Amino acid sequence: MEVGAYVPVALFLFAVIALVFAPLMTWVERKQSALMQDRIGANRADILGIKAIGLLHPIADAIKMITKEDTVPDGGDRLLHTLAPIIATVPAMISFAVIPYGGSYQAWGAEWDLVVADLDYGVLYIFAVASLATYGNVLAGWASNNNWGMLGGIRVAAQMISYEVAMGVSAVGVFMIFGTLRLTDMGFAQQETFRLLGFVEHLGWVGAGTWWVELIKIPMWGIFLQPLAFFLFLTALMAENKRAPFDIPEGESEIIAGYFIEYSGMKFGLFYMGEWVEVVVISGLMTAMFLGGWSIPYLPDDVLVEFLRHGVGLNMANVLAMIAHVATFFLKVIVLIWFQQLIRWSVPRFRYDQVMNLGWKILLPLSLANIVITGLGILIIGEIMN
Amino acid sequence: MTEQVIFYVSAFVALISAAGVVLNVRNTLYAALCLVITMLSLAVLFILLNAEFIGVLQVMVYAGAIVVLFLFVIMLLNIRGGDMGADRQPVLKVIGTLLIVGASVKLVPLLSESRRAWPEVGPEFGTVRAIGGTLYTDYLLAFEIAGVLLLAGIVGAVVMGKQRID
Amino acid sequence: MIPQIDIGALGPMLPVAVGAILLPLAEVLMARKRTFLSRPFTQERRGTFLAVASLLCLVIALIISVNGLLGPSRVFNSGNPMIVMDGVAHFLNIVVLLGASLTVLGSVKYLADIHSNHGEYYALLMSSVLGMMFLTSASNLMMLFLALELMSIPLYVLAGFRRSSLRSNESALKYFLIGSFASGILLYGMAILYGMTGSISLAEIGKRFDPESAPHLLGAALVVVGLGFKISSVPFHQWAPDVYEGAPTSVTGFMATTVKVAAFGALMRVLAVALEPAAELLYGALWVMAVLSMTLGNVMAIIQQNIKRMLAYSSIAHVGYLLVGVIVGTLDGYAAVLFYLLVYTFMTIGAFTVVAILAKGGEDRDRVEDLAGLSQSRPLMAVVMTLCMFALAGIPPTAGFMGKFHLFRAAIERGIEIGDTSLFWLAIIGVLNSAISLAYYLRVPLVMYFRDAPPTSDPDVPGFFERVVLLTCLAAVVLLGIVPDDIFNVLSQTAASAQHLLLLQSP
Amino acid sequence: MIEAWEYQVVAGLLFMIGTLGVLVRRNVIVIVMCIELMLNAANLSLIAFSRQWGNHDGQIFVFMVIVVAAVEVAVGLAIILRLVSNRDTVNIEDTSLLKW
Repeated sequence: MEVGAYVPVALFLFAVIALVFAPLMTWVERKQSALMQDRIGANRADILGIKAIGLLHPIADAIKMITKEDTVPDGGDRLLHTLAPIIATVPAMISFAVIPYGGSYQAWGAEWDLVVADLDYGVLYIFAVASLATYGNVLAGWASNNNWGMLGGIRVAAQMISYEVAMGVSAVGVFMIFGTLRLTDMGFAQQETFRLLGFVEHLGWVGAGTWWVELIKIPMWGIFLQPLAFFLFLTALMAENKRAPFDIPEGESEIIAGYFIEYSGMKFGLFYMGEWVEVVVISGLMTAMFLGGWSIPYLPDDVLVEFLRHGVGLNMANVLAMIAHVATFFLKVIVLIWFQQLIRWSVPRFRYDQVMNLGWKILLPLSLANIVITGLGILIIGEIMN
Repeated sequence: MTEQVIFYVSAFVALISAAGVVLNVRNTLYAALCLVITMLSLAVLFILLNAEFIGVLQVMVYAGAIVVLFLFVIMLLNIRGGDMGADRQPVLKVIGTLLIVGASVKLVPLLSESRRAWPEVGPEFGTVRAIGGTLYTDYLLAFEIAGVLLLAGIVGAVVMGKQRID
Repeated sequence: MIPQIDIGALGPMLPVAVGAILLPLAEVLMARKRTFLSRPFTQERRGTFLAVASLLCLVIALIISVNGLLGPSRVFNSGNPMIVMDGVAHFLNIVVLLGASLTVLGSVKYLADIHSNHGEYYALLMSSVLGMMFLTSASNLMMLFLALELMSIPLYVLAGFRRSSLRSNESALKYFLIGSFASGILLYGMAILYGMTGSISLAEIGKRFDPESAPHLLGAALVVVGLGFKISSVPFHQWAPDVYEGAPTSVTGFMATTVKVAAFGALMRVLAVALEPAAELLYGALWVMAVLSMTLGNVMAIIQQNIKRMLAYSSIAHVGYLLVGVIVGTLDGYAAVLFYLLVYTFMTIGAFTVVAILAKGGEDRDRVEDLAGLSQSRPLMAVVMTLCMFALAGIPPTAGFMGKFHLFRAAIERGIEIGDTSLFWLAIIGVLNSAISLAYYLRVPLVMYFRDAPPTSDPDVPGFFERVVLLTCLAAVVLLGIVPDDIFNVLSQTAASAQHLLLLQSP
Repeated sequence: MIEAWEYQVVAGLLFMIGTLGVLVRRNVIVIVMCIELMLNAANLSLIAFSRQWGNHDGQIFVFMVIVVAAVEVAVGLAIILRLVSNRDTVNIEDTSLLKW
C-alpha cells in the first residue's frame, strides 16, 4: 500500500463522486419517479425564471437543509444524536476507495492507477465498512428517545445482520471464478473474452479452430459467468441500502419515518446523502465485479493503447484510453443507478416478515446453491480443459 | 515512525475503551459502543501485524455483526440508563480491582521478558490467498467443525429465542 | 502442498455428524406433516422417531469405535495432524457414545413429562456428542478449543431447554457465563503456549516447553484452570451444583458424565503430551485440586436435600478421585481413570434416570423425600437407585469399588516406586472421603426402603426405553464389578498404544 | 519498530480488563461483552505471536475464535432474551433461585 502521486487525482475524482453524484441523484430520482408516475416532476425551483429542467432543486434542497433549525429531542442523547448521521454517511463515502474506475496507465514516466487504495481484500473492505454504517442508523433510532425511532433502529439492526449474510455468501461465487478479492484484478480479468462454444472443441467433437466456435465470444464479465450471483448480490446490496422496496426501517405508513423521525436540517440531509452515495457505491461495486469494470467490451486495454499510440503518441494514447475507460465505467454505473431507480419506483414496499423471509429463506439458500454449482462448474471445466 | 504513532494511538484507544466497557455503569449502550471502538482499534493493530485478512474479518464480524447483535438486544429489551442491572457491590469491586491490578503488575514484566526480534515475512504473509491456502489444506477439519458449530449455534439460538416452538 | 487425508480416521464421528446435521432438517420436515402412515403425527411420536434416529447414529458410531479400539492408530491428515484416533480416543468415544445413547433413551418420556418435547433437543445433543468425540482425539490446541466449544455451546442451550422454567433459564445463563469465561481463560493460555513454543500441535509444544520459564508456566496454568472449570474441580466448581439442579434431569445426567469423560480425555492428553516437562509443578497444583474436590464435594453433598444437587456435589467429589489417576501419571493410572470414567458414566446416568422418571406433570420431583416408599411402588427403580448409590460410594461388589480400587492402587504402587509420600496421602484421603460419602449415599436407600410413601405419591411407571436404561445400568454396575480384570487389561493396552502413538507423533 | 512484547503487554492488559469486568459487573449483557474482551485479548496475542513466528497457525486460530465468538454471542444473547422474557431483569444478582 504505497502512496503514489496519483492520490490527489484519485481523491479529486472521489470527491466529485460524493459531492456531484449525490445531489444529482436527487434530481434523477425525482425525474424518474415523475416519469414513472406520469406527472411532471421537479420543475418548481427557479432563479429569475430559469428552471433548467429542475436541476436547481438540489441547490434549493441544500439551502433549505442548511438553514433549517437543528433540533435534538427532549430526553434524547445529544452526543449520539449528532454522531449518528455522521457515522451513517462516512462509511459509504470511504468505501469508494477500493473501487477502480480505470486501469493502469503509463504517461510521462509515471504510473497512474485509477483507484485510491488497491487492497488485497478489496471486496471484504467494502463489506466491513458498509457494516459499520449500521451503527449510524441504529444509534439514530436510539438517541431520538422516540418509540418509532427505536422500532426503526431495531428493524435496521435485524435487516442489516440478515442481509449481510446473503450479501457475503452470494459474492463468493465471483471470488471463486476470478480467484481474487482484489477489485483491480477482477477488472483486468474481465477484459478477456471466452468462446461460449469452446467446450465442444476441448471435448474433441470438432477440430481446433472451427470457425463457428471462434464466432461467439463473450466478455468474461461477472454477469455472464455468475448470472445468479449478480441478481442475488444486487438484491442483498439494495436491502443493505434500505431504500424502497426494502425501506421497512423507515416505513412511513407503519412507523412514520423510523430511525430519523426526530431529525431535521442538515443532520437529516446527511442521512439522505449517505443513502445516495451508497447507491453510487453499490453501482460502482456491481460494475467492478459483474459488468467488467472500466473495460470496453471486446477491446482490451493494451489493444486500445496500441491502436491510439499510432495517432497521438504513447503519452496521449494513455490519457485518451484513461478518459475512455473512466467514461465507460461511469456509463455502466449510471445504467445500474437507473436500474435501481426502476426497481425502486416499480415494486411496493415489502412487509417486515417478507423482507426477513426473502433474506433467509430465498437469498441465502440460493447463494449457497450458487457456491456449490460454481464449484462443480470450475471442477468440470478444469477437467474438460485438461 | 508512522508505525509507532499508529501503534501507540490504537493501543491506547483500545485499552481506554475497554476500560470504558467495564466502567460504564450507567449506560449499557455506551458500553457496547466502547466495545466497538476496542474492536476497531484491535483491527488496526492486526493490520499493523500483517494480518490484513483477519483485521478486516475482525471489523466485519465483531464490529459489523456481533456488536450489532448486542445493540439489537439492548434496544429490544429497552435497557435505558441504569434502571436495569445496577451494579452495587463495592467490596467485590475493590477486591477484584486490587487483584487484577496486582496480577497486571506481575504480568507485564513477565510478558516483556520474552524479547525476540521480528522475522522477515514475505509479502504473501497474512493475505487472503495465504490464509485460505492453509485453511483449506492443513486446517480443513477445523474449518468443517466450525461449520457444524455454526449450525449448532443457529439451532440453539432458535430454540432459546423463538417465542413459541411446536 | 495438499496433505494426505484419511477420511476413515473420522469413522466414528461421521454418523454423529450426519445426525447432528440432518436431525434439525428432519425435525422441520416432520413438523409440517400432520399424519404419518394415516395416524396422527403427534409431537410425542415425532420425539420418539427422532430419538430412535439419533440412537441409530450413535450405535453405528459405537460399533465403529469398538472396531477401532484395538486397531492401529490413525490421523486425519498428514503434516500437521488435527486429530489422533488412538486407543484412548476410541475408548473415551465409546464411553461418550454409551452415555449419550442412555441419555437419548432416558429423554423420550422425560421430555414429554416436562412439556418440552421439541425435536431440537436431539440435534443439539448430537452436536455436543460430536464435540466431545473431537475433544478426546484433538491433537492440537485449535482443535481442542473448537471441540470444547462445539461440546459446550449446545449444552448451554440444553441446560435451558425447559424454556418456561425460571430455574432452567438460570441454569443455562450460569452455565453459559461460566463456560465462556473459562473458554476465555483457556484461550489466553493457549495463545501464550503458542507464542512461547511457536506451534499449536500438542506434541511440538511438549518438545519445546521450558518448565524454567515463567511465561511458559503461565500459559500452562491458564490452560489447566480453563479445563478445571470444564471438569468442575474445586476451586472452579461453584457453578456445577446450580447448573445441575436447574437443568432438565436428563441433560444433567448427560452433563455430569459425558462432559467429564471428554474433558478428562483432553486434560490427560494436554498434561501427558504438551505439558509433560512441567509435570512436577502442575501435579503439585493438581494434588491440591484433587484433595479439595474430594473433601469439599463430599462434605457439601451431605447437607443437600435435592438429589440433583447432591449428585452434583458427588460428581465434584468424583472429579477429585479421577484426578488421583491423572496425578499418578503412569499407564496404570491412566487406565484406572479410563475404567473409572466408564463405571462412573453408568452409575451416574442410572441415578439420574431414576430421578427423571419421577418427574410428572411438567415438574421435576427431585427432593430426597420424593423417593420415599419407592421400594414398594417401583421395586426396579429402587434396586437400580440403591445399586448406583452403592457403586458411587464404592461398596465392594459393585463396579464403583473396583474403579476406586484401581485408582488408589495405582497411586500407592507409584508412590512405592518413586518413594513419594504425597501419593500415599492422596490415596488415604481418597479412602477417607469414600467413607464420608457413605453418609449421604446411604440416605437414599434408607428413604426408599424404610420410609413410607406419602399418600399423594404415585410415581410414574418407567417406559420401555427407560426400562432399557435402568437394566443396562444395573447390569453394567454389577458386571463391571465382577469381571473387571479383562477390561482393565484392555485399557492398559489402549493407554499404552496411545502413548506409543503420541511419542511417534513428534516428527 | 514496535517490539513484540509491547503487543503482548497490550493483550495482557486487555485480558485483565476483561476479567475484571466479568468479576465486578452484574449486568449480564456487560458480562458477555467483557468475555468478548477476553477473547479479543487472546486474539491480539495470537496474531502478534503469529507474526513473530512467521507462521499462519495463530491467524487461523483467530479465524476460528471469531467464529466461536459469533456463535457464543448469538446463543448467549438468546439465553438472556429468554430469561428476560420470563423474568424482567438483566441483573445477575436477581437470578438466585439456585443457591446452596
